[in-house]
Amino acid sequence: MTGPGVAWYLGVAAFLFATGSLGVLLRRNPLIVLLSLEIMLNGANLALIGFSRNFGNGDGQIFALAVMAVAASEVVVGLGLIVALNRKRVTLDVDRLNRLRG
Amino acid sequence: MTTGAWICLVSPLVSAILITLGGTRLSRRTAGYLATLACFVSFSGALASFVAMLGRSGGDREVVSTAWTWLSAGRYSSGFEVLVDPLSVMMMLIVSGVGALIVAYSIGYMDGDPEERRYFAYMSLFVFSMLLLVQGGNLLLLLAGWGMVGLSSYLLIGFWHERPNAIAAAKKAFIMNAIGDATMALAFFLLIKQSGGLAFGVLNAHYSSTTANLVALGLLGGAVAKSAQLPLQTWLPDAMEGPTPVSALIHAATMVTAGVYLIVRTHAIFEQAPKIADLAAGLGAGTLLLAGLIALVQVDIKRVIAYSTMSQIGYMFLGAGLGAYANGMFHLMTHAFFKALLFLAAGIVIHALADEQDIRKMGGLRRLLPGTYWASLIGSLALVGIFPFAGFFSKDSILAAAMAHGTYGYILWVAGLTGTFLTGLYTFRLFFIVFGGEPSAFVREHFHALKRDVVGVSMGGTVAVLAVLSLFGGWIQFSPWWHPVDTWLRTVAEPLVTPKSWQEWTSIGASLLLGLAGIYSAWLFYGARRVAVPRLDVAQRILERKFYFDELYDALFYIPAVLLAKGLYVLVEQPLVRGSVTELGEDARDVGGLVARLQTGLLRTYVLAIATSVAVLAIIFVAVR
Amino acid sequence: MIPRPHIDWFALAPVNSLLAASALALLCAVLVPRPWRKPVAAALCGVGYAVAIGFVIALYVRSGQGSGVVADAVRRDRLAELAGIIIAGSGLLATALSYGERWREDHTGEYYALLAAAGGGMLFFVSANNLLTLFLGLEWFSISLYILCAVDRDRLGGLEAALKYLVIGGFGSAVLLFGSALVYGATGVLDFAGIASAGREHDALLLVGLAMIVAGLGFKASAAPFHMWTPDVYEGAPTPVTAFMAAATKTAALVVTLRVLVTAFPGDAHIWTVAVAAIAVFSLAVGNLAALVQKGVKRMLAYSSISHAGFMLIPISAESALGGRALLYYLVPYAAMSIGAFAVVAARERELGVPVTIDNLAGFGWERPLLGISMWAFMLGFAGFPLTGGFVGKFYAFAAAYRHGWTWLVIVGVIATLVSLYYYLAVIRAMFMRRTEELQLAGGTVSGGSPPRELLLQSTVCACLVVTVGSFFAVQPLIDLAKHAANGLPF
Amino acid sequence: MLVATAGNVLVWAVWMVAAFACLASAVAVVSFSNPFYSALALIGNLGSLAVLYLLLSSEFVAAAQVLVYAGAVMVMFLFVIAYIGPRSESPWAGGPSWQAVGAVLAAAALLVEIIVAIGLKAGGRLAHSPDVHGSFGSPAYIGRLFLTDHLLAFEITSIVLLVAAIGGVILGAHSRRLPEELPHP
Amino acid sequence: MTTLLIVLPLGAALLVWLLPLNRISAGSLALLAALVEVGIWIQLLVRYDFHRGGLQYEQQRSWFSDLHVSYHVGVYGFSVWLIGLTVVVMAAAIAYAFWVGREQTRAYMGLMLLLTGSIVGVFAAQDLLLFYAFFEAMLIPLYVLVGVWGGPGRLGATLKFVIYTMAGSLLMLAAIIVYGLSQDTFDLVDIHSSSSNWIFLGFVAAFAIKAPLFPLHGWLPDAYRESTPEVAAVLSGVVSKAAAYGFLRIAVAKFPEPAQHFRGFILALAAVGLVYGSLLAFRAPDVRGIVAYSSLAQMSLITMGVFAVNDLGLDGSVLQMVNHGLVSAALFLLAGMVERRTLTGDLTRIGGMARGRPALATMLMTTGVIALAVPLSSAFAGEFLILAGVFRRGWGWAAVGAVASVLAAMYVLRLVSAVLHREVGPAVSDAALDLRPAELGVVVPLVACLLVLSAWPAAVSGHSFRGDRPQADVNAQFR
Repeated sequence: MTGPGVAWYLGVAAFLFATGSLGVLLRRNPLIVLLSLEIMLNGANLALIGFSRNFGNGDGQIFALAVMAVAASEVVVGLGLIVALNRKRVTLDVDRLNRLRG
Repeated sequence: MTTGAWICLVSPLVSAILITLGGTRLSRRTAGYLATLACFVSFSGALASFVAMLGRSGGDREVVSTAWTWLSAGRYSSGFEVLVDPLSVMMMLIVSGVGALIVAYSIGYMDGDPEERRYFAYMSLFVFSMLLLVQGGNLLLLLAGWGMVGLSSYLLIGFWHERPNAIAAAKKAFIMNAIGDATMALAFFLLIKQSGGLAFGVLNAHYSSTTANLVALGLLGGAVAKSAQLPLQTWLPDAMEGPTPVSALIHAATMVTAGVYLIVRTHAIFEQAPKIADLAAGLGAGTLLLAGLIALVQVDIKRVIAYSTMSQIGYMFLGAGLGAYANGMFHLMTHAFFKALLFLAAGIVIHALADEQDIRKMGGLRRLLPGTYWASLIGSLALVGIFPFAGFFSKDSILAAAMAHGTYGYILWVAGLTGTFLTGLYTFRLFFIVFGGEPSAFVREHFHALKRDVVGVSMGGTVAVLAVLSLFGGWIQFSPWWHPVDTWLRTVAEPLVTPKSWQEWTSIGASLLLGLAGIYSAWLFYGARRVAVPRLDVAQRILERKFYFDELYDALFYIPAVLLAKGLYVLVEQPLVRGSVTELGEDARDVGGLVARLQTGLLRTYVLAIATSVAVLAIIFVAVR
Repeated sequence: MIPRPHIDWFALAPVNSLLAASALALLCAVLVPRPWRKPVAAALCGVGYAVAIGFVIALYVRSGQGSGVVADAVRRDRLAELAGIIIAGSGLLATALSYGERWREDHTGEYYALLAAAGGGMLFFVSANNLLTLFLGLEWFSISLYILCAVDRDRLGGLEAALKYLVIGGFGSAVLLFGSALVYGATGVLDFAGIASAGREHDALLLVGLAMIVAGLGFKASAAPFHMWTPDVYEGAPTPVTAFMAAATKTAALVVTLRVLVTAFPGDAHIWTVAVAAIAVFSLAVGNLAALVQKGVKRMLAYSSISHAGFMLIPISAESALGGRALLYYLVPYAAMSIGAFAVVAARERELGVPVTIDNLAGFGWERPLLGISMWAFMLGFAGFPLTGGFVGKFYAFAAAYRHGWTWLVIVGVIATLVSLYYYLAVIRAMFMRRTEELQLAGGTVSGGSPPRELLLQSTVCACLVVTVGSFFAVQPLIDLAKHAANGLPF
Repeated sequence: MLVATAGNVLVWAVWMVAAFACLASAVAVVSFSNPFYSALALIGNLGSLAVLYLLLSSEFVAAAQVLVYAGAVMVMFLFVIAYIGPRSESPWAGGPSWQAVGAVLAAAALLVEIIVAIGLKAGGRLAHSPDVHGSFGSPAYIGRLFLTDHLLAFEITSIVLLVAAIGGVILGAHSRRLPEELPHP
Repeated sequence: MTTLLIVLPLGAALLVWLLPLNRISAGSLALLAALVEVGIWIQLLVRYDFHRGGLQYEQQRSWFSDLHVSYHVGVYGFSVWLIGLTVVVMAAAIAYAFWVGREQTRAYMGLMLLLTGSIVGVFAAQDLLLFYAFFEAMLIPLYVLVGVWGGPGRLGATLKFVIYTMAGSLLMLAAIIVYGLSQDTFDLVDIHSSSSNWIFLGFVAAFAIKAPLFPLHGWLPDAYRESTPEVAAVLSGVVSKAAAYGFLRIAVAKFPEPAQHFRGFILALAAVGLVYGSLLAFRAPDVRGIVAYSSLAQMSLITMGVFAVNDLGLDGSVLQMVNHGLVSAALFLLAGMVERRTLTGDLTRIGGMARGRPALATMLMTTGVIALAVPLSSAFAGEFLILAGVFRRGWGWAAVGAVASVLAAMYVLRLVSAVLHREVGPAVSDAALDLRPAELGVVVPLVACLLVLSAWPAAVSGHSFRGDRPQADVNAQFR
């Protein structure tokens, strides 16, 4: 069964990536920023898997799996940071994090 | 022969060094004796080489002895060497002899001055420099001596350095001389370029007329600066700020006459550049008139004598310029005698009147200072050139030489004669005012006689010796009949003009007449006071302002220089040179501020920067692939 | 039965030793009683690094020609090992430097564990041989660093820096990842050699991927315009961590950039050389100009590290063996100077208890001559004065640029150096030419009269000083090392 | 033949749905004002992605996607959100205006470039994918790869997770302030 | 032996820094080292074979081979003289610093020794990169010496000084890289002459700033005013000579065509600088200002001599380098001594110091008259040769030089009489004594050297390059 060519999947992947980056660029809530990062990574994953399907070799899938793990770890650390910040009664707004500047 | 010359050269230097190093360990008097001794040693050295030279003849009389290579570069080199030939020996005798006398005189004159040692060190240094000038075995050493005498004259003029005038005068003298040195140096550069060296020999080589003219012009520049001729004459009168013996030695007897020596020494070049030679003669004539006129109105006893010096040197230039080298040199010698005499006599007067120099306050010293009176009388007569005094023999021969030089010569001759009249007038104006009449109030108040101690002996004795010299010194040559000086110098510089005997006699007669006329009119005006001095205010003022030469030079050179310096500082140095870099630094910092302001601290901005640049990078990559 | 790939344990020994150290340190965070925890953990970390150095050196000696390890996942060659030496050395020094840091006592075990882990990650990173290991290594040490920035949770600055670093780093690695995906898509393989052979000229997909990878690596090397996280993170992070980042991270990133670009994308050299040169120029401009106006010393040093990223990208852009030598040589004194400079800053910081600014360095040079003279040497080294390796490094970098035919790049570098003088000398001026009386503290007072004489810190500084100055005199041996390392790459 | 076309249509349909859901949920994640909803949207996004993975015949990844992400990560997210308490913010507000503009432009540029690059490529190999043997993407296949070619990657992945775990410990733990400690710089 | 000359001061510097010495012992150790250095130099002078000329006491060891850079040192005839100038002046400077007793003596002395070593290195280096290294190394101690021990305006002065100098020398670095790589060696002896104008200008820029030449002297007045007297002495006496040496050794010798091509331009700059410096010296309000600007003028003169590119000019400029080095060092030290007594350098507030201070008067007068190049002084000899040489390139240059010599007379006399003569100035109290024996011990050697040179300038001018060689071929000198 054939179905749509890989190019279509890649289109979706690109769209995901763009959307994710848009989120990182625009949102001020660090949680949502993290979520957007996840979307970007997933876009990359989709691309990898699409290509791996295209070439019929598994490297892409392995890569994708590794990326999932990495994404998970990033999330862990990110959430940890958010929690720590929250403990310090910092409003969760990345625009408020501008003590370091200049 | 050369050993004598070396002794003659070195001994004053030695005494200078000894006195400097000795410092306070030497008593003042000792310093004086040391300097005098050194000068006499040097004179005896000169005598020795003179005697040795008498034993030789013709070409053997010219010997160069090199001590070591003083300066060398590539193929160019100049040794530290002395040239011993009739001319230099003659100068050595004059310089060391007169120098020795005057130093001896200084023992008395400077007695009691707190800085006597410095004085004698300077004097010895000067004698050394002057001897280096006349003995220097090549043009470079001549220039060296040339500058050194300038230096020591600066030091001596400014000896009393608390007096602003003295310092100013010293600077003026030095800088005027520096100008002369510069022109000479330029001439030497040209010589080096043309001939590769600076030995005296290169002067005899043949040069293109332009080269010859330029070189001669440069040398003439040095000569007029040193000898206070037009147009660089203004420093000499001011130089009288120095102690009187200094004026006698440097600014009458020796240094100022160096210009004449230079012309005679380098006559080969001047003969290749006749126009410049005539110019020299013309300048001489001009100076002798100008100086004579100014001397008429001066009231400072030393300045009057200074102007007379200028005019006498004018005669020498006239002679040397026309090619009557021997006559010029002869006048140089006699002039050394009687001018030194006049100055030293004047020194005694000043010394006796508590350092007063204004002749208007003097008068009637005849009875108070009889010896000095006679000495000055001899000196004055010699100066005017009255038979049988020294000046008579030398000056008239110069005039005769002028006569023998064609129409241009005649003009100069007339100028010279006029000069004679003026000489008689101003000399005896001075003489009558100072010695004639009754003692003035000032004199009666301040006069104190010379004691018969070392001081008196040193001063009186030297004056006496000089008086004798001025009386008989001229007899060694009477150009119509016997002329040993000519023959002596012939090997060095062949005279260009040989006046016929009628020219000799006419000029003798004329100058005698005019000289006496001058004296007589002086007697009318100032001696017997029969005729009132005619009052011509304008002329008076012009003469008192010395024809406004000082003002002219200030306006031409000094003020512009100062303004230029200030202007450069304000317009170039401050804003452009010093300001520029700091401004650049400021600008850089401002840009840095902008860049730093981009660092907003906003996380999203940072991400945006990355995203944008990734996009741009990718676009470019795809575009240029 | 699955055929296990042959595993070259020797090649993995450095990484493993650090991992072991990390694990042990982690254990002692729970097993060792509190008073002993700090020394033991620190010692473990240090030992781990020392052992790693030993192994890396041995590896350098033993790997005459490069070889793939564990199914070519990573590469064992002298490039990796030389970079490993620098990184492990910096790690050791950073450990020594951390010991005196005065933050709360809990989590010291974890801190040293992470420090060791980060080092291991970098060692792995520099030997990565395909896009997957590259990405994993990157994330490995990045995540460790994120946490290290925030290890002192009571400093808001640290947390802020960590979050910024995390988000921006996440974005960067996402970009890198997508780039790798595209490259994979263009070639169908992950390992560099394969990419080089399979990649065809002028392939749009490949080029977009390349652009994204360059961006991702440039981000780690903190080269403009991917640099903006650097000042904030360097300022916010604890000083020892900053020192480690400045020295080791930059080394790793630059070496990997060199490896990737040269081994994987030789076909498109005509494009990426220009791009790298442009990035270098941009970094030089931004870093130097922004550094001019900085008051805080750590921030100033951050900008200076940006400009040095520029300096060290110049030889990469030359794409030649000489360039490789230049980069690898330059990294040695650079790492030493960075750690040393931050060490001095740390000393002053601990003495005053407030962030160090140019102003409150006043008179420091006379109070602590050793640190003063060392700081002097480091600053001169940054500025590229003789008697320091910085001079020779710059010289080599410019030489490479000239050999590549880019005299204009040399001129730019020279001008940048001139500008940089201003702020480097400002530090010396403050330390030696201002009197201590002029010292005014930005909100804070000197805590405790005489400064703590820390043996470890001082010996760290001394070591850095020795390397900085020594690398000027002992150029030949270092260059030989670098030459052998660079010859492993297919220029 | 007919079956084939039918299957083809079916695949197309499924793909359409999945892709649309995926895109929509992504936009939702980015645009919801409440992080809680965004998180939920992300779960949907992950699910639809898993479907796409299946269509790309990589079952194992799809499974992992569901388990790891939807299972573990998102739970953690929701937990933290709940812990902090969901705050709303006006989604697009704040920051300088050029920030927003720049953001949109940059994102659009990236999208366009990638699409263009792929499109250029699409003429060639990407058009129709080759058939692959049935075991492609099966757990066994993945496992074999993990144990042979990508053994090291596998290990490293675990290490990364370990490091992250440490981070979680350090950052998440309650801060126990000890009395004897000095005030902090 | 050359290496010893370079290393000894460096080693001594380390010793002074590391040993825990008190002020006295540190100072005396440094002074001892400096004197030993002088002794070694005398050995070198005695052993150097001036008839053979050329490069002697050569030592070469590879530094890094892939770019053919090596540690290569050796001395030519003129380097011998310049090194001698360095060691003598540095010894005097160190002695003076010791006597004045600068605080942080150890640091100060160490830096002075470091400076000595690097300057000697500059004059001895026969490898472009080594030359550059020493050239820069000079700057490090100077920066601190001026910046730490200098006057109130020291910070600005040092910054300006360093920025100016580095701007030039970084251009030189670029030039060196291009030159050396294009010829594939950095060895100054082996490297062939190049005809590239740009490289030439790169070098010239560095030297023109260091010298300094006319529009690039912005750093000079501040640096010379703000630094301590002995450092100012070293700056103007020795450090500036490094630039002239560079002109001679590199710019002229290695770039014959460009040197010819730009000769007019550089001569013009030098001529302007000569007059400009003299004029500004004439209006400068303080002692150091006069000396500073005069040294601007003198360096321009020396540059003229170098770019005359004939044996007169070259020998003259070497001679003049030595002269001016000694003269300005002595003058700055004397200025320092005067300022110690009057606490000001303002010419309007001092004066009449000659009365009762014979030693001071003698020293200042002697140095002064040598400074204004009164004939028979060594300075005169140098100036004469330089101008004679440049006269061959056009009489105009020499004419300018002659004018400048008159101006020199004007400003030097102004200086001398403003300090020594006229009525006593308000800042001069009777408590201001004559020079102490120690001070004499510092100055007299310098003046003595000058007098010896005045007696025999050919010692330098005749023993700098191999004798009678073809006019134009400078380059052959450096084989």
